[in-house]
Amino acid sequence: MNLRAVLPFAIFFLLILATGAMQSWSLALSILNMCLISAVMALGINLQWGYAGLVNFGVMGFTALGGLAVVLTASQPVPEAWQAGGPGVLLALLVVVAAVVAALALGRTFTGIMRVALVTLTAIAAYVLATTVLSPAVEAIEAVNPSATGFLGGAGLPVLLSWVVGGIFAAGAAFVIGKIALGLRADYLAIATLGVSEIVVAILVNEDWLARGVKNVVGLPRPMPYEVEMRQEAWFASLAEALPIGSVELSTVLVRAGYTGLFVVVLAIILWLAQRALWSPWGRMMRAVRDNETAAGAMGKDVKRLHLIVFVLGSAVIGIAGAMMTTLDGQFTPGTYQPLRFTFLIWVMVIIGGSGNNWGATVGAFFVWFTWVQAEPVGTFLIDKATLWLGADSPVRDHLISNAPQMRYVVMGVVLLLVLRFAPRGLIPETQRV
Amino acid sequence: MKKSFAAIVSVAALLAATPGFAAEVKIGVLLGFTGPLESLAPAIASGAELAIAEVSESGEFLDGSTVTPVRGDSTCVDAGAATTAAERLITSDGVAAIVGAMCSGATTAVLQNAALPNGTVMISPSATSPALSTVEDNGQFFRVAPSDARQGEVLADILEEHGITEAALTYTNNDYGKGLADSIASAFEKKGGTITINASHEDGKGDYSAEVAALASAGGEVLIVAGYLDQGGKGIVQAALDSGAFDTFILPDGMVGELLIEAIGPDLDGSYGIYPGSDSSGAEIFAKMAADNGFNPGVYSPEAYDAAALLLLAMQKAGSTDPAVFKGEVVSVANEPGEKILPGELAKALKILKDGGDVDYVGASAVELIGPGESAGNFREIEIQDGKIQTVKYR
Amino acid sequence: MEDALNALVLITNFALVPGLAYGCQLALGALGVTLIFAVLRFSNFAHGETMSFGAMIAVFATWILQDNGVSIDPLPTALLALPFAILGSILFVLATDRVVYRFYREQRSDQVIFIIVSIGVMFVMAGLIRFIIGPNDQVFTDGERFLISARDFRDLTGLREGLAIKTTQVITVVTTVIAMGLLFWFLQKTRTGKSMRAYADNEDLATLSGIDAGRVVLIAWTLSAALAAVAGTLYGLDKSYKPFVFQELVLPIFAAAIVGGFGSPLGAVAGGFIIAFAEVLITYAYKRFLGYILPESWVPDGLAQFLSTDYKFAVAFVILVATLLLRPSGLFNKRAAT
Amino acid sequence: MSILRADAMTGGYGGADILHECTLEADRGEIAVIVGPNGAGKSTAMKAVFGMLNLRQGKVTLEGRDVTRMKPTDRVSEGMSFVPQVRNVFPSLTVEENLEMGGFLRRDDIAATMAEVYDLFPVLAEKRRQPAGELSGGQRQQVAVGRALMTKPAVLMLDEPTAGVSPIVMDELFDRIIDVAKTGIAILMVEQNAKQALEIAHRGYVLAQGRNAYTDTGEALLKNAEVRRLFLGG
Repeated sequence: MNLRAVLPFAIFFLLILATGAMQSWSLALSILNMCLISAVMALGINLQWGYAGLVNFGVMGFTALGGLAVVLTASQPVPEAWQAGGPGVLLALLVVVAAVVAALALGRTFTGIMRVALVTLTAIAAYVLATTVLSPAVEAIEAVNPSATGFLGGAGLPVLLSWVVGGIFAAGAAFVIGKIALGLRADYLAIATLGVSEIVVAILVNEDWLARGVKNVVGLPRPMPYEVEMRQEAWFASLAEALPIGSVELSTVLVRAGYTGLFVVVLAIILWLAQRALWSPWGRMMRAVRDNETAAGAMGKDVKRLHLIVFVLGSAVIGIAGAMMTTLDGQFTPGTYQPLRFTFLIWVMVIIGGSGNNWGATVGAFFVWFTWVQAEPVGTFLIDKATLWLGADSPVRDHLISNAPQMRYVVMGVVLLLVLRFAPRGLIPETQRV
Repeated sequence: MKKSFAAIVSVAALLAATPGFAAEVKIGVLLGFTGPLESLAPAIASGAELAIAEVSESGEFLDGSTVTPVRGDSTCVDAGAATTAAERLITSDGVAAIVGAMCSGATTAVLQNAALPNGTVMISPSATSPALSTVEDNGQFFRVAPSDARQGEVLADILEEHGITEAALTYTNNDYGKGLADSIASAFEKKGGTITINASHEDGKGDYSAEVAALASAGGEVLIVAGYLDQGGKGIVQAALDSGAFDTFILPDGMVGELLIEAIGPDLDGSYGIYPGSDSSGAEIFAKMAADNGFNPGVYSPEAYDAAALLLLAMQKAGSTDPAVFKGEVVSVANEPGEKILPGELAKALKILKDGGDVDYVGASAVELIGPGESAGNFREIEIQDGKIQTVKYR
Repeated sequence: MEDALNALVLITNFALVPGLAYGCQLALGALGVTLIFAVLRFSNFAHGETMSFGAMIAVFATWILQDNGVSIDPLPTALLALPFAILGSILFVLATDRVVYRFYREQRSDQVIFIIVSIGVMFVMAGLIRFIIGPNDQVFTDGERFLISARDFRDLTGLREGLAIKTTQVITVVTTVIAMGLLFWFLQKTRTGKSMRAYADNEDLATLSGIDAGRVVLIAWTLSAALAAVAGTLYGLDKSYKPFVFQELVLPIFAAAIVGGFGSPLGAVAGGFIIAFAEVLITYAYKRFLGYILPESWVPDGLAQFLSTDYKFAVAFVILVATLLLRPSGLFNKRAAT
Repeated sequence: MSILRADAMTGGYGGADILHECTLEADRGEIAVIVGPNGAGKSTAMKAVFGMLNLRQGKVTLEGRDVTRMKPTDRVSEGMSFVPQVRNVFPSLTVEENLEMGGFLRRDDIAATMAEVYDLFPVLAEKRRQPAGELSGGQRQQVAVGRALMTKPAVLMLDEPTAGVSPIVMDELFDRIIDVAKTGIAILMVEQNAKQALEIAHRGYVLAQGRNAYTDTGEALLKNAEVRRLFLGG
């Protein structure tokens, strides 16, 4: 790493330190935590876009799948619901799988109009069959204590395991999507992935039996102790005695630092793997394909397969980050997944940081999340000062101040455009070492 | 630890109790200023800030302390950003308590990740999800909005009394709407009624004709709209009236308000519904105060006023802004015994409390806290006649 | 016979009329993105915000006109505001092109860079619009609400079902027809229009033939902005104006443009209607309709709905994805997609 | 002095030069053909003449005027016209619109020129309302040539006009090109089918590695044993 790469990180950590000193340490840490998660997401996109030139606008969907993984892994199972509708759901799942297999088989055997007709017929039959089995089962499941459960629940496993599961979920989805959509050219792939991610979220929002839909799953298990309980512990008391800060602040700082530690480990592992991959023969080949697909294809590289692998890997990383985020939130709220925040913002991070460079993507994520969160107070402050001359009761001033939170969009957009214009290769550009 | 903690508390208590010492107390107003419900947030914030200004200007609060609001954006869609905003309010701006958050999802996130760890008291004006009744809150979370379960029963009673046997039901697709719709449906069906369709609608969309078409096809004597009056709920009512699908609407709490009547017009006559309230004139007074201050009392705006007022009155009663101390007083100022307090009478209430008396805060939304610190659910049954909201009775 | 009429009126009222209006709005939006795609060859994610921007100006202009007592009752005042909205959007969009896009055009940047740039523009515009007008619903409709209301229709015909036609729906359809007519006339008959199509067809050859790329780009932005302003204003007029809505509208609009064939104006219009009617008809509950036309014993107990309305917006995405996979060049495009 | 003269052109696309002192010429009513092996710089030479390549040395004159520093579009208005090898029509525009676009720069009435083009290529008159993308390969080439003629050029440049068409269509195309030359236009073309092209050529240029290897009349080059052996495959 050279100076150009170290400097942004140094500045960022100074900013975090400044936040800690001027605002509060627990705030600084919670911003840092989200920065770390964002960095993992950005690395996922960087794998796909920076290494291979694949445009994945489905970040939101993979993030949501990661969140779903936390629910299905870590929350307690609901035996009554399984009893009421478990078999029905499983049967419906079986029908769908059977239909897909049948459709693929038919697709291979027949051609032309026969193929279209048969596959359509299979799809319709599967739809009818699956819904007739599914609807009563779903109704039964959702009737089980709807205000608290009303879903099948999870496996009751340790929450950290769900991070891996989140990666697997996202990878599975990415495999299916990639298999059918990777042949598309860049902007179509972008729009297709965007559409698929909307469909994924629509399903999560509306299928209550799966993860309670809009009713949200709250109180997911945490890998860290609860602050209130921690304050009762003896070791904590002695620690608090020894340190010159209040026990409340100490407990929040400790818990957040615990999360920070976990996230740093994950980020470090992924970063290390990504760096290894980048400088491996595989990574060089990947970039060769990105820079000249036709030539690479002519050289006998199976471009499609390479793309599929990198698409699945990148999406898995995003899934892991999604699971981490849901774990940090302690709840799964499918209604909150929105492309502006969960897809486009991540892209902004990668572009600003420097696509093709893992350090760049990481530091981009750090800066963008920091700006995204801090733009609100700073924006309000600036507008407040800038409109003082209007007089305290000016309706214009009131209006502007009350709309100040919207400034974060403007700030983000302007920063993105400025970087694209004046430093198009990002804060830490891709290194041209071959 | 106990030593230092006790020291901090005693210093705080000492400062607060020192006669003539006037400090600045900050109250966080944490609402979804951006995101899908961004259009509701400003009016709610104005409600809370109205109460804060009233207390601050009275000069009676904790020996003349001033109170200032600090806004934070909980975004409604982003638990991470909501937590960070709350964290900032608590640990950086140093707010004594928070009015918020707005959406149930953001509220649970903020409660779990910021308020509980930091020991901050939160009163949500608008989070109604039943899940919040059972959430671990260490006595720090209250809400002025009633839980949806009770409302469903009241609505079912009213439907029965009107002789309705079949009704179509649509709800806004979030935890509030879904929870309310489920509770209405189960209560109504227990009474032998039929819900012909229980379909969601998304807020923040422009077009509701497909939803209305499905509702119309399912049929029913009335349409129950468990939504927001300036969001999808309004769109549904408008589209249903325009297409002649339904003439009569049943309006739960999120739908009752002058804004709806203004937007829809005389076609709404004959529709009926409920909203939190008791036999008091609080809501009217608040509406007038809001108008004088230049904002429309939208959904949950009265509740926000009450949330802020309750926080400040509890501090006054406890004589402290330390959450560990005043969190125990929130219920006592909200409920009997004591003098009834309406909007605009906060100065009076502060004075009574200062003199050691008791108050029973009624406020703009007829606050009565029960059980796990949530609104008891006194409802006012209303009917819309001649473009006016007429109160039929209280339940 | 009367049953059949009732069934017809029913489905017209609840599916066909709203579908038609919605289809027009999508078609106008899709025309805007498709023009930009044809000429500048990127998917403009900021188009939804351009629509929002145009509608916002229309709202302000309407308010000013209303305050000054200008009115064309029974038509909504917003129609008078439309020219201002168009002009404002054009100026804004051209300024954006000058400040932002032109640089990348001269660099001959990759398509994806353009997309990301347009996302940046989208962020800025989204923030600015909310900053200026606020995030709230703004109602700016006035004039006569209905051409015929459901009640009047029932009284008039004696049928059980009513048919409501809103003034705004009629205005939407008429304006769309006029706008599309003008656009197609421009593209088919005028020299400039033809040169635009030529440029879209084959950029290098167009340059060789002496067609000025800068001018074509300028015209494409102008048309796109004008269409966006019209679409946004009509959408706001028919429903109500709220900034958040337009962000959600981008994908159905892309869906419409892609289904029709990106870059093909005719396809954009067809795509708009396909998406709109698919959304309405697939989520329509046919129970009552079947009640009229089937013998009583055949009428299903359920709602006879293919897909719950919860998935209304997903319909557009499913069609979008299916089109991309099965026929990426769209239904009305003869050129290959790659 | 020929109407088109490219003198000692040297240059490339940045980096190493592709052309080295390459000289080409064509006069009214003449067909000049550039042939040579793959990678000899034939198309590059053509592009250099048309200004799509920056020259380090040498100059291009048209009717005696120096056009070396002009942009391609400006050369079009000076009387040069270029038909690229591929993507040389507007596929979704009708034949007539294609011709119209060819005359886009002209401010005068183009009806007469269009009629002349239709006279030269009768099949185009038949298909004037059909989108060019729907025509056969040979017809499309005719549209392409027709479009280029719409500016009433003094020099018409064709980049492998017969690439990818059948031998019968190729013969027909060459006939048409002869007809075009007979109207008094100078034609400079690059051809892969060297033998057939040299048969109709008044001037032939054999390029090798960006240099003039042999220059003579088409007939003479066809007879030149060395040329036959090295470049025409025996």
